[in-house]
Amino acid sequence: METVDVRVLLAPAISFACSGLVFLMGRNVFWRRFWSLGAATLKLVVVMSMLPGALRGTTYVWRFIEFTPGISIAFRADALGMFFATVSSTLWLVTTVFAIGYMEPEHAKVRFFGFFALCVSTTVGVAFAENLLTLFVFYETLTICTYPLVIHEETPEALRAGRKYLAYTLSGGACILLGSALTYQVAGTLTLSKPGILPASADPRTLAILFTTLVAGFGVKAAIIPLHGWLPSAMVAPTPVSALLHAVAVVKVGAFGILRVVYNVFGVELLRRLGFTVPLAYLAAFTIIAASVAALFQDNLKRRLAYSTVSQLSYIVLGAALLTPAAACAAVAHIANQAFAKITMFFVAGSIQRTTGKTQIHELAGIGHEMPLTMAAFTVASLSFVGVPLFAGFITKWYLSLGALESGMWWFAIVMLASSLLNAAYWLPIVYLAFFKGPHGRGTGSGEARLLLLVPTLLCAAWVLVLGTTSDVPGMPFALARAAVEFVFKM
Amino acid sequence: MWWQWAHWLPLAVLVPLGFGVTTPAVAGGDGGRAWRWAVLGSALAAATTLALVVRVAREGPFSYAFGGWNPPYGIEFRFDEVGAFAFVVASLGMLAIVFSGRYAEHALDPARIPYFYTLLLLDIAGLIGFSVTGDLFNMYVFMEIISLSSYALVAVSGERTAEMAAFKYLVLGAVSSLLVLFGIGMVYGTTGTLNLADAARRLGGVGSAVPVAVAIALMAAGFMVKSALFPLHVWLPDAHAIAPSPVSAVLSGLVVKVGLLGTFRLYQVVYRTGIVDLAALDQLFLWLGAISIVMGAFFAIFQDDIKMMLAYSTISNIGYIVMGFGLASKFALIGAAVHIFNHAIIKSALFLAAGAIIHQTGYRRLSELRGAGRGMPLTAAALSVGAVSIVGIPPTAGFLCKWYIALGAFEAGRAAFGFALVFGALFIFVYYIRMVNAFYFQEPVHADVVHAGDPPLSMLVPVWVLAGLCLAMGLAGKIPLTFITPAISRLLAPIGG
Amino acid sequence: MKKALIIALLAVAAIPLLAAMASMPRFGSPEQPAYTHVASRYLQKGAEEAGADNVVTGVILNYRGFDTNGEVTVIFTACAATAAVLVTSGSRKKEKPGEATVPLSPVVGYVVRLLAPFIALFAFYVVLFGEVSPGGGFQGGTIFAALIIILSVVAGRNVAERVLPARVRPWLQIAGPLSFIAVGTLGAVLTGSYLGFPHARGLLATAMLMGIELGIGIGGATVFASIFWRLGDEP
Amino acid sequence: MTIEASRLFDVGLMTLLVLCALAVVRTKDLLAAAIIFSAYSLVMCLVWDHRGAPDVAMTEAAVGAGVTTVLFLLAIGKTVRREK
Amino acid sequence: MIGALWSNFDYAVSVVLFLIGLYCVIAKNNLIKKFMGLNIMETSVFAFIVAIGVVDRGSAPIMGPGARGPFVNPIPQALILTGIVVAVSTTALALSLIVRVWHQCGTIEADELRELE
Repeated sequence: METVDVRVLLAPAISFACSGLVFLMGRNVFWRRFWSLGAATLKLVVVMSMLPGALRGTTYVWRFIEFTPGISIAFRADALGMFFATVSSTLWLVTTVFAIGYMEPEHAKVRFFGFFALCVSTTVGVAFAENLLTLFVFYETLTICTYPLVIHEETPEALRAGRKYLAYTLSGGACILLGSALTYQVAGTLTLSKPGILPASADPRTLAILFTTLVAGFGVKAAIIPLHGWLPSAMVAPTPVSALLHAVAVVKVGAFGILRVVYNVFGVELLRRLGFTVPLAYLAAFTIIAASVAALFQDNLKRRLAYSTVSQLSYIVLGAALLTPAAACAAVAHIANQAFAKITMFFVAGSIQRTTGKTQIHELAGIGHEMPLTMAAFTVASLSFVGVPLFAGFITKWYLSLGALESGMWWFAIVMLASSLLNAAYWLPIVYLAFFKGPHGRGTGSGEARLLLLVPTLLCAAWVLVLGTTSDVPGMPFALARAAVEFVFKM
Repeated sequence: MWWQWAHWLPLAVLVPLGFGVTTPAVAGGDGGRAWRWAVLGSALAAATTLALVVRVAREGPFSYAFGGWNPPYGIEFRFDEVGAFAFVVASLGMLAIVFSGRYAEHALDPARIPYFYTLLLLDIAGLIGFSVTGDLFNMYVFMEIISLSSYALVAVSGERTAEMAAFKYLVLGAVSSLLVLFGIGMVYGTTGTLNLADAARRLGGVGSAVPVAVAIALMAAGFMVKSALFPLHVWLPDAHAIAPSPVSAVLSGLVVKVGLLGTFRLYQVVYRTGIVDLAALDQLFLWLGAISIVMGAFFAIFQDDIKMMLAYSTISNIGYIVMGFGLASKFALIGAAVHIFNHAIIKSALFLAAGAIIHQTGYRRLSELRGAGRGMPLTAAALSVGAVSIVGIPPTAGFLCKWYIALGAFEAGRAAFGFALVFGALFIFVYYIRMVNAFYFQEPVHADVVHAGDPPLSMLVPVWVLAGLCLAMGLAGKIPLTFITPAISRLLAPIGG
Repeated sequence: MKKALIIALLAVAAIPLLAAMASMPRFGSPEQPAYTHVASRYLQKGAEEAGADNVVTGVILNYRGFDTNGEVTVIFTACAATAAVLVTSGSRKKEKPGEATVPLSPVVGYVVRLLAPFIALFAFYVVLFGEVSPGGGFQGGTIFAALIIILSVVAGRNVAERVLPARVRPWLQIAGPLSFIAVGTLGAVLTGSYLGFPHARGLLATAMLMGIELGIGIGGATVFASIFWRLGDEP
Repeated sequence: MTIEASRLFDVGLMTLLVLCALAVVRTKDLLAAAIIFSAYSLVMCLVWDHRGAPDVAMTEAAVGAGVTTVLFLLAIGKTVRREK
Repeated sequence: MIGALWSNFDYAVSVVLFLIGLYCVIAKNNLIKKFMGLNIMETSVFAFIVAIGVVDRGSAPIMGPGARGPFVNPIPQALILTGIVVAVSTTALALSLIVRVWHQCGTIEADELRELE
């Protein structure tokens, strides 16, 4: 059931307006915080208010403006989009709180919060995009809006990272543009409201080119190896930026795009017949393992997080590529599972950096005694990544393995297992280091992080547990993921 | 209705022409009075052309026969959708003239100021005439008005480099005009008419295709020099970079389009006659367009001078449009035609904003302009909007062209050129990002840049009107696209259809 | 080497051009399209319709009058362009004008002064009789400009400038475009289209044609003289 | 004059034109080149008059051979007489 | 083709003059000389267009008592009148620029100017 509802437009518009207000009035600390927090809350309320309807199966649509003849900038909140939008608007609120605490000693805060809001606006725009062109519009805008955040430090290193980031993502954008144009040529439409728009009669070679360009385009932001190069370097950005954008918004937009391509552009049936997703699945599996191995050798905490992100994102890609309902559930759900766990970790890294000034893993010995709550949150996230039952990550791994068996490619279940082991190998030592290795000499005596940093961290950690335990409770996000999957598999 | 009054069409040319020729006499050496007179003239011209655009949107193309002689016996003005470029010319010209008020006071010899406005207005009059005329030789006359005034405008600052650039521009411009005139002569010799529509009819029955083909080649070559397609671009960077900024805006945004519009008119004449196979020309346009995109971007990367960079980017953008012509599919032609309009807006915004920055700070190199984003936030923001737009980031005006030409490339089955176009645009981004970095993210070299402050309103308003248009024309892309479509459909309609 | 290369390139370019020339309609043929299409009407009815025995003048001023409107604009553009390039507020009137720029024998000066009125008369003749004989506004104007140029060489700038006083010169320079706009507008009022001439061969039509011719003549003469002086002012 | 004679006259004029043009290109002395250019214009004048275009011929005489040459002379006077 | 060229001799001469002019523009270094070349090109194109108007045994298209046809085509003549004016305008501006360049750089040789840049 489709309902025309302005709230779909409102959700991105609120953060857009917020960014404008921040640019105008942001020199004043109060107004900057007021608008950032107010808009984040308002937006969460708006998105949440659509949630019951979305769970009932209502799809909200709003046609904003006819962009070119026949193609509008239009918004449509289907189950998949709602899922992504809910995740990102929840995290925006949390991250804003964290950022207010974290950014206090930094420069150029107006610019930071302004572009921060703009990024969230575009992320929700991607989530609600009704057609491929709208999606592309917001995808590119997101690229541009994140640039000032990535190079926030304005050091030569940051500028270099920024250039690298732009080079990668804009090339990706170019691929998507070409892919969209070709899609329009082949299908005559760009809508994402159907489970597949490409005609089965099209020339398989054209379809192959199409699949490659689109997946490569989105794969840049989804950081599939070998397109991942920008992500570790972009970690020079301030931690809230890394947290929201590089673990949640930017990279998830890429993964979300791949889901859209697989489910809404090609459609499951067509892809099953064509078999394009098999190489993609192998590539994803390779990324999962290789990035985990790379993470093992990182001593900088944020870089280890970055490689972990690369690895985790490919869960989503793998889930999409397996083309079974269970795997699809895993892929969609992992958007949330990974987001909350990863943002917890980033918050922890940021808290530690702000409180103690430490950024390297070997410096963390005994930090658990200083900051027990923070490190507890870290532990929760680590266990989630390892895939311990009752933690969010388990849901993904379970369904993904199921999907692998369902599709008859059982070896991907082994990949899951190997990934769990590797995750354990690079996260648990940190936990061990923090809690069980006493500080050599005296502790820093820094104590727990301040509340503005601590509360968001704990909230996210708690949510990881909630996600991990409520997968069968109706009305929780996982139900939404199921709804999305049912739509694309026409169940 | 008010817009149906027949005389709007000649008035569109005569108003800027009349105001232009009278400017020195009216001003009597007073620059301020010349400015007010010119602003009035260009505003009236914009209003007049607006009436034409309204009429063509409601009723389709219409004509005006001078002296009451029906074509082919007299000169005909024919206003079609592509002719709506006249409106862009008049409005951008008005903004450039408004902008010039304070700029000229500062940058030009006071004795030259009235002549400066005269030439700007005549340039506008010529451009409007060129876009609406339906007669080959009349087209040449207007082309010469445009060329002469443009040459002089480049040199008006009196700097040594400016005069040398103007001379280089003049020689190449004069040669290209002659090529066009030669072609016009051959078309006249074979068809016996100078009227475009009549020539299109009669070309089908000419005895030998050879003169027609050579005429097309000559005219296309001449127009491509005027449009600075690589490798015929040598005159452009100097001329556009050294001219005063409002002139650069007019030259880069409007005057280079003369060649493209001319090519379009040529297409309108020969496309449907079938006497000459245009495949070779299309092929040439495709390749030269692609090379232009890449080479323009390539040279721009090495420029430190901000206006030089913008000038090279014009070459790239001309490449887009020519490539669109070369693809010759419906989407590509629509994209190319719309980009003629959009590039005018974007490039004017960029040049005017750059001009405002140079005017306020006195520096023109990126390395010296570091921190300009802090010193003059509004101007630098407008420049950034323009930069984002010209690179074709959606949803700005520059994106439409990229999207449509990409669609057209697939439509024509030339996917490789779609790739060239889109990745060429990335190349362009490389140098615009340098500009943005310098303005916002790098340590200032000169302290006065940071304290420069935004320019006076008469400069800031035109800049922001244009920057706003860069965004609006992208978001409301449907309007120009649907507006231009009938012209392209008529061009591509099957013979006899 | 470079020259040889250029010559070779031009020789290559010559081939298609010559081929095109060879397949043009035969030179001088009365059957060629250029002669049979539009021109035949001009030749048959031109003298009647356009109001001038000299069909070329008829074409210039009437059938294709708007081209000439553009042409006079081009002349003025050249004037404004040279002004924009050459004029400076500092160097104006720096050197004292008035003396002949070149030392001349008195005989030459005397002859020029003697001939001047006749040349002026001839110029006017060419302007006014362009309708029935070769010539017209522009040719006459050029002859008049030549007279002024000779005068300023022989008798000095101040003598020559007296013919075209500096005070009204900006208006004289635009006499061409202005007369066109005036007559064209009058035509629009009378016949409904710009540059339309009422009833061929009428007195009014003749007066309008004359007005344009005079405008072109005065404008052209002033512009050429101004350009000459400006170029001469350069050190 | 018969057509053949007239034709011969044409060919002669044309040859003269080409020779004049070549001379303009080859002459190093700019002043001389300007004068030859003036002669070229006058020959062109003759051609056009012979072709039944007295209006054009007259204009070319006044403008091409007259004003243009004067302007060339003036410019040469202001700058340099010899081409390097 | 040679025969056709011979009958279209006027046109062929125009092409030759055009190319001579073009050579002068490209190959000559002196700016004034370049412009003489350009003027040659201009007149050659004018000659071509005037030649289009010629008719065998035609006389000037001036009507009136005693005039006898055939008359030559008046249109090319009208066009070329405009063309000549355009040409002289361009020349005037070009020479002004040349004088200014000489004034500022002390040379009007293209290669020397290029070195000055």
